[in-house]
Amino acid sequence: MYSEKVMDHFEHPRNVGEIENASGVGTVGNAKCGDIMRIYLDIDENQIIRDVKFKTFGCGAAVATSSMATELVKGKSVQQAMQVTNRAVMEALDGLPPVKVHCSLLAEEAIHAALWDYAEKNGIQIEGLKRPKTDIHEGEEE
Amino acid sequence: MYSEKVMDHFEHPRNVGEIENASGVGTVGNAKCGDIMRIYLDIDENQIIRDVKFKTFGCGAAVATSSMATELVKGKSVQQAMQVTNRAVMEALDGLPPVKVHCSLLAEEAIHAALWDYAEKNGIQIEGLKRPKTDIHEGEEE
Amino acid sequence: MEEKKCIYLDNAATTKTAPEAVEAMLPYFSTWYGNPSSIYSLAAESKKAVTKARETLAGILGAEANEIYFTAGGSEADNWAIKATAEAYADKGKHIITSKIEHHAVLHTCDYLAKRGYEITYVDVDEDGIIKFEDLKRAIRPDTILISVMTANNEIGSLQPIREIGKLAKEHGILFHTDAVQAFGHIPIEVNECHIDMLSASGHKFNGPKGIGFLYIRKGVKIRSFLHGGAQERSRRAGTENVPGIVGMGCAAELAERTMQERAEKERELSGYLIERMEKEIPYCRLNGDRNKRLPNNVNFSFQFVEGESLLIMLDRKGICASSGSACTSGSLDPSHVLLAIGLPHEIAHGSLRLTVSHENTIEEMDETVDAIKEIVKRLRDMSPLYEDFIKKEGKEDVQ
Amino acid sequence: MEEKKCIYLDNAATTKTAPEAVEAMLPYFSTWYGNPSSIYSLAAESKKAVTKARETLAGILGAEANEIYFTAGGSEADNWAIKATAEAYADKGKHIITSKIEHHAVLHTCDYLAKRGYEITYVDVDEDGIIKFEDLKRAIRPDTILISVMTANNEIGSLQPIREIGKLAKEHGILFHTDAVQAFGHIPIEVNECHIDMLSASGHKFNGPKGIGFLYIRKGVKIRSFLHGGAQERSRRAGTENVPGIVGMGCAAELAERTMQERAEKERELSGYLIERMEKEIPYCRLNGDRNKRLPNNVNFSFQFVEGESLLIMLDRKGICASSGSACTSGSLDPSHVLLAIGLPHEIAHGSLRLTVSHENTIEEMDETVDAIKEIVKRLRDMSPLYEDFIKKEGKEDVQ
Ligand SMILES: Cc1ncc(COP(=O)(O)O)c(C=O)c1O
Ligand SMILES: Cc1ncc(COP(=O)(O)O)c(C=O)c1O
Repeated sequence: MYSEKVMDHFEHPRNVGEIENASGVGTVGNAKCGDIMRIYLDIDENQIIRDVKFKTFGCGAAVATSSMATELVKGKSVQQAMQVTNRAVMEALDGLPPVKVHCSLLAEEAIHAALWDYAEKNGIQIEGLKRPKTDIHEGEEE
Repeated sequence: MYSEKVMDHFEHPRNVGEIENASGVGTVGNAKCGDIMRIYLDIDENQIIRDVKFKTFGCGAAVATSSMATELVKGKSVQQAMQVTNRAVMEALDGLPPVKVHCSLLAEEAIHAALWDYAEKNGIQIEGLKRPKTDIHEGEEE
Repeated sequence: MEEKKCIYLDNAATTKTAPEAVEAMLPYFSTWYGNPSSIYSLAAESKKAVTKARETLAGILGAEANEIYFTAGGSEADNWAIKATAEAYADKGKHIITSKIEHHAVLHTCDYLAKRGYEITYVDVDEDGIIKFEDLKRAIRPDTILISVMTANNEIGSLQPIREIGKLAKEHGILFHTDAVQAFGHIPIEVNECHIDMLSASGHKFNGPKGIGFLYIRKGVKIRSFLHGGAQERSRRAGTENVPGIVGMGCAAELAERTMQERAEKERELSGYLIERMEKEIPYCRLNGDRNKRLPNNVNFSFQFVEGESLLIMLDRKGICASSGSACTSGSLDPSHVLLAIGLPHEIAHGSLRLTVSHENTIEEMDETVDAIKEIVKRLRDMSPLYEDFIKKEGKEDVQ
Repeated sequence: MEEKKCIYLDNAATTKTAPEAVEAMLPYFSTWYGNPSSIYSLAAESKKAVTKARETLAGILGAEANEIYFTAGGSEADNWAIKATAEAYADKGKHIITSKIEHHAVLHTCDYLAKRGYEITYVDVDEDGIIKFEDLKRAIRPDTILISVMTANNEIGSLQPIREIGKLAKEHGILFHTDAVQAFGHIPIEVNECHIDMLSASGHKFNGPKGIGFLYIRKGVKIRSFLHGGAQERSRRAGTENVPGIVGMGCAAELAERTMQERAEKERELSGYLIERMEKEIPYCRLNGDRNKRLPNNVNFSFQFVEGESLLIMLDRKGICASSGSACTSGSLDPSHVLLAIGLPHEIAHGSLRLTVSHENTIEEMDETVDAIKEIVKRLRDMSPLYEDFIKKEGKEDVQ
């Protein structure tokens, strides 16, 4: 069902954990749908992501996309992190089953939510960043 | 599907053939339904069935019931022959599959038809004998 | 019962499951028995096997794998195709066209719909059992939603002009379903060339196991589920997959495809030999079905003055397995609707015999069969009042 | 794929076909392959085998052989029972009662009917997953034609009061159908004692093959055909009989019946041990389903703060095959309708695990399984934001 990359990131997730006094924290998803992701960012004064951690409640794909997303933004600038799309996460994982594509969207949203928190706390604006939905599944119901 | 008795009478039918100048001949059934039986009777002056022959176009059960019916009436008086019911034929054959019960009725009718012919030719009446239907399936259609 | 020698000539009723197919099935009973819907690795094996079979079947038809839906056999495929189409397209119309010589799985399904407000046109066939194409054309109406005509008839083997029918249906924007239960695995079929929208097949008719078949449904055809429940078969046909059955059918299909040409040649040789000897040596008999446009393995004769069941039983006593019309209708008193449709009178239809050979038969078996039939037909005629009348009336000599 | 050691704990999804059943099937593929509808001796063997299986199944239920109708599985049996009854009794009424925890084969069939003018009442269950009998009683109306309540639930194993339901239905002159797919072969069922009019079962749930099942229909029940065509199954279910499947299911049923008591005892021992250790050793977990009125082989737990699929995949990596809700619903994003019906909040329902043992499992395997679950649950909680919040909010210590 899952690619080897997904299985690897699921079984050995990178960057699991919390960051105390993080520069930004974002939580997206909801338990009703079975996926919640939280991302902690530690960003230095040059807007470089020094460290990143995540916690995820969800399926294998949710864990793997969180793990991959953190890898993709770690050490990058805030602007570079903004370029990490769900597509990039999926590609880095060698693809996801169609029913699991929403997990990669969630990972993108989680990064954005954490960046938003960082921007708000520091009173800055990040180009292209929109206020995150508190629940990314909002407005998606039929 | 068939009892051993039926198979025996089907494979080795007794009394197959014709009787020239028979005392009575009866033909029943129709080709449309796939069964035709013809019975020839040779009846002596004491109303004893001296000989009997049959020809049948039909399934295994039709052949076997014809054969058994001829055996049951052979050597009997006309009155005794009147007692040979389809039930008696079936019992003598150790039964028939439900879809084949009509064959035993046909055999009874064939005997009756031959007796009727005999009675007509000789201007006598046989107790309990009714004019045979020319086609026993007449009036049976839904 | 002891395994005794028998000459099996009823391959249209069912075939021997190929030992290769049985072999292929075996691991999926007690080793890789996982439910393909489960997510653990054990189940991945059965899922993979199902996918492989689906691809094999699709490949043979020139279709996509996701256009193949597994069913419990040909009857379910026919019921599904017709009932679900009728329902899905009811707002377009309620008229369905089929032929008079379809299998009961199609005819009785159409009868069922006829009682529920649908109108069915049963198109005639000619004396060779081939649909009257002009009649079919004329039957088309603006509210016609489906044409269902079989690829090959199960009793007399006649091949229907499905390519022309498919073209016609397409031109009129009407769906085309074909019951290819007798044809799949025996003659080449290409769903795109023939514009087939739905096609039914059944494993046990081409040396696969019984109880498994499939319905091909062209992408884009709006069709409802027939069995509701789990999400199997892309939510269109519920029920835990019959993994061993699917694997067995896939293996048999692959085998059938690979050996089709040589099998057909062998079958044509055998059936041709049967036809030739019977026509030459048995008087008052008639070959039913088209002499050329027929399944390679099919031989169907009517013998005047003789009833079919008697013939069958006597053949069985000689170890020869044959059939008189469709296997499904045995037990019924009516003669086959197919033989009546090609214009045989009832009594002749009652005296019909179907022999369907396989490539495993031999010429020696054919000789044995013809000799047996000759002897039995003579014996039955000798006790037939119809034959007696015929000889007397015609003043003919007994030519038997 | 190599055959590797695995602890199979998903016997509610499907079971290993018993080697005895496979053995029994084998001759019917390539030796006695005749079509049971044919009249020659070769076919008599397959007919006999089908009859024997029918008698075995009937005997187990206390039914008559001619009340057993073979189908392609549990889903077809459920679809047939409900759709055909709905049609046959439509003039009496169009109201059907079922429960909220039926299998999708029943629920989706009811949904289908609901869209076609039938009214369906879905009766609630209590927190143990047992139907609220008083609610069921109150749901009965003059136009109620059918009550369909399963014998045992496939996810949480809860046994329904079918004896009482049967009595109630009979008193009101309403037909009673029960989906016994999970129960048949596992617990005793007697159709007369329980006033069951129709009962569905599926071979692969009791160590028979996949792709074969049956519907028991009490004599006198007016029911229509579902698959139209040939005259098989007393003209009620068309299609060439799946002879090997029928034989395999018959053999498995006989085996299941004969060993039922000892198997159930062994299963109860194993499942009881699992439940005991898990409840004792894993915090924030909950046993779903009734503690006593449950299938002997069923264990269903919810683990707070943990998502089911992750748990399953990690168990699979350790060679343990389990399930999270019904096998059929995996792939879906919604948590199981059964777990929601017993009142679990969504996030808890998402964290459920079903372990269904067989008598072939061992206590050592149970230990290995609990150890694995403990470790995995801890790992998943450590990366769960829900658990993080819970610990922080409650000011609790991590008790894992
Ligand atoms: C309670 C119940 N009913 C019906 C079914 C459907 O049976 P099958 O998959 O054999 O069609 C299942 C199993 O999937 C089941 O557990
Ligand atoms: C032309 C045709 N259609 C449909 C069927 C039904 O197939 P099955 O018996 O496998 O359901 C048969 C065979 O019986 C057939 O010959």
